Amino acid sequence: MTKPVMTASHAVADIPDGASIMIGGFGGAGAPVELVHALLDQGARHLTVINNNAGTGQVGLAALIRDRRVDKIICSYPRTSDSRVFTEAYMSGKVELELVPQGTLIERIRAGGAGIPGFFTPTSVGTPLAKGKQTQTIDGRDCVLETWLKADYALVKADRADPFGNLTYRLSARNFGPNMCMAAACTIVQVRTVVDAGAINPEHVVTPGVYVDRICEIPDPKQEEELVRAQVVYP
Amino acid sequence: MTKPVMTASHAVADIPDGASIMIGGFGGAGAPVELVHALLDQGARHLTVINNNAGTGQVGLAALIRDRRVDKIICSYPRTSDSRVFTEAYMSGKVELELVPQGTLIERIRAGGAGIPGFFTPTSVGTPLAKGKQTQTIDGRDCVLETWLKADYALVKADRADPFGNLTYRLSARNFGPNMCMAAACTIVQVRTVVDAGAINPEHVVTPGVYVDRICEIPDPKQEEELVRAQVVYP
Amino acid sequence: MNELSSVALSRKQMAWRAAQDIEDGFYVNLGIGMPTLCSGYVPDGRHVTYQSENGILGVGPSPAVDQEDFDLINASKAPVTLLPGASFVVQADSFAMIRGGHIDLAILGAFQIAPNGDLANWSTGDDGVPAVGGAMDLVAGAKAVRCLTTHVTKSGAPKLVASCAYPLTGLGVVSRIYTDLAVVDVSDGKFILRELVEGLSTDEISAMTDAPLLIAPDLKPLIAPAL
Amino acid sequence: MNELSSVALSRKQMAWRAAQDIEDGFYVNLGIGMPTLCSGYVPDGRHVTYQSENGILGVGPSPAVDQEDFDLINASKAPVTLLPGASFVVQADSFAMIRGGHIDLAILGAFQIAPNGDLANWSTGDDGVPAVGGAMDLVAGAKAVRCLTTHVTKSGAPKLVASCAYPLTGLGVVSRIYTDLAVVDVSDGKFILRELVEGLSTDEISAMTDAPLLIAPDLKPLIAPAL
Repeated sequence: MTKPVMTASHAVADIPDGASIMIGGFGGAGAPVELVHALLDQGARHLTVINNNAGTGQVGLAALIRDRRVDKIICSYPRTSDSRVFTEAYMSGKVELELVPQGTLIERIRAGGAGIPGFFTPTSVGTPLAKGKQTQTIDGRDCVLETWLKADYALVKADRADPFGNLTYRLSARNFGPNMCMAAACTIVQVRTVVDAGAINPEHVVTPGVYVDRICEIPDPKQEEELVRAQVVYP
Repeated sequence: MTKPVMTASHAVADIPDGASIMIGGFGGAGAPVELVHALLDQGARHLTVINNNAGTGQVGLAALIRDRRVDKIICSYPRTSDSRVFTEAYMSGKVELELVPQGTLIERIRAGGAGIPGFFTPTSVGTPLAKGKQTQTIDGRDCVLETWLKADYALVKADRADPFGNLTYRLSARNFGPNMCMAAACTIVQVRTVVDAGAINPEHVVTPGVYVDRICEIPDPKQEEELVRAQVVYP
Repeated sequence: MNELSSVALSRKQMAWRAAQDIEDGFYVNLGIGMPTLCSGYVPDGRHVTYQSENGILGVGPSPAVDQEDFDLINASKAPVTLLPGASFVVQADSFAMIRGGHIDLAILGAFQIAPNGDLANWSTGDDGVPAVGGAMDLVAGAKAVRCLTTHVTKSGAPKLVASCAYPLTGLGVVSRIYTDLAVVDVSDGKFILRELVEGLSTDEISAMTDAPLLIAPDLKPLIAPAL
Repeated sequence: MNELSSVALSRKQMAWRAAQDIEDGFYVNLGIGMPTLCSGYVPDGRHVTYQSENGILGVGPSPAVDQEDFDLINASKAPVTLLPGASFVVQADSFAMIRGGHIDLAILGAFQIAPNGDLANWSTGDDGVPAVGGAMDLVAGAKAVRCLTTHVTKSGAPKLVASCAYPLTGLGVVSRIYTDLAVVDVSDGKFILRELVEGLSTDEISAMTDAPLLIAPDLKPLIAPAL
């Protein structure tokens, strides 16, 4: 089945207030800047965002937080080279934080995509992040129960898409995108280029098209890290 | 780190009696015929084998069962076009069977490789295969607890390896191999060809070399399905 | 049963009927056996993507015999081809696709189906070798499960029963049944007869069904082309 | 503390010392900060593969500034290069590598370490923004965890303590500690002093350690080259 190719503003148009949104990327690698800016322009509020971090500088996710559009963030590392926007919002009680170990975060996302409602992990046992969680010893390992994480939408940056939504990623920009594509009810992907059917070797596909709902072709995408270093403020 | 390249008989030489062994493949695709035959020649007994099936014809895993080398099989589908060897051994009480739904089987193998001691799945709830298993309702889904599956050895057929053990697979012969490589203490891989360092694009690697311990180069590997159709008997 | 043979659908016709309900854009898993025939009868213009649980998305038709490659097989271990846009995934990812709710429809065979949607299709509980494969994963994970089966066994025993006597594959999973005689919906704990082959009365089909069979107000004839 | 500054190892020397214990063939994850320096000091002839938890196996040195590509970064979000044999994996697979016990060694920073191997290195329990990243996964999953840290804080408070007061990262995970003054093994619930910088007495290092410090019978001098 071919997937619709549309503009970023069109792709995010139906995201409602209160939506949960997974946003791909680790640092600037894989951050879907154009999609997040389209969401910023679109106006949805009271969002729950799942990302490894909590925004840097004044662009992308940081701009979304700055403009009080995010009620809650689920992430592992909300401190970056310039995470003042999140820090201010958090310290003033404007945004809720659910802190999750990075491996548990991605395993929960993977579980959401793979239909695993819960899993036991030794990660965080005996730490404050295990507080209140069910524990069990399995095969001699003390574990905590973690549950799956799903979202209404995923915003993901890939490199190439074919008309069926099959994706490849560039270098370490692969990171969270492929797992997030599987865990969201509606996955919106920005790609550098939409290639012809057959142009992606079936053995090289990283995200099969079944996980992709909407494609935005953005031929010269911004690299978030470069925007941050240039101190760009959006909008 | 480069991985040792050796003959099949050398690679399986230290597999002891009583070892647990994951064997890759689904049907003939991905069945590591040469490695299994080397194991047959080697003589280890009282093995526990994890495979999707339970052998076909008189080659590979079927030959191992025929020669009473396998005490127990963990699999999802022990019936094939010609699974008489297993049927006879099972009906006469010579081999124990742990029947596991295919998705639960591979998720348990994946959990073994990924360090997840247990997970909850809706698969098999309310069926005889859930008997005696811990149950829990998570997020409205009734689930059974399944535990990780690891093995002492994995025997896997891939297509290409580089000197660092990075692997690619051919077509649907990919199936169980990549997950099994991660779940075994010692992973032995037969490949059609060992290519130069750098010959496999880092974005195309399916199994990273960290999961591979020994490599056997078998330039013209047998396809198990073709052996079965030709009614080959090994040895 | 002889008098019924003239009206019963053939295997191909049964597959044809099930295929008419496969929607455009669906990702579909076809069970081993008769369900695999469905892919040949999807109406023109509908784009359907077939998944095979051994790790292929985008399975195409069988190859010519001289083109067979046993490294490219489906879940029935038969050689297949790839359609444009196909991809391979590792086994855990293939079942993530199934168990994660990404497959719109699974069409499976059946031994017994109950009005509460319970399905038994992996074991007749005898003393032979049990085998389950991906059946329990498919019924737990696919968005919809429909069954394709003869209405009664070879010996005439109903397959639509008040309660499954055979070991279950899944609880409350089946939503529609295509048999050689009828199309039956499974909804709110009831069997509802939607379509019936011509020449067979509702009393006759009820007699071959071992559970109450409600008759849809708009009961339609079950008609398939000659195939 | 001034009289100690002349004997304490520099950050580079500390990293050098830790690097001497990285074995040939190891797969290693280096924590953010000082641990990343270790890769520059592994003895010639040892082949070590570095993993970065954002999904790279086979991380190489930093690129020239004009070769920086922010799609190719490490866990510290600094641009890196690839070594031959490198590969990329999706995030869940990267942590499967860590949590599944496939990483031989993680070298991490520390706020506090206790003789039972407990480590606190993600939060000082203050009212700021908490951040954990992959630290809890690394200590739970790596085959060995060693810490690289100054022996005391900037204000002189011991980091090797009887019991961690800061929120824990993991329980019973640390096996060896490299400080600017000593190498300390953590074994059987005890700190064991293995190496000590010259000019410092065992009484002096014990005074800077807030838990009993056993002296190894074969205590050696901690010597690093000028770097």
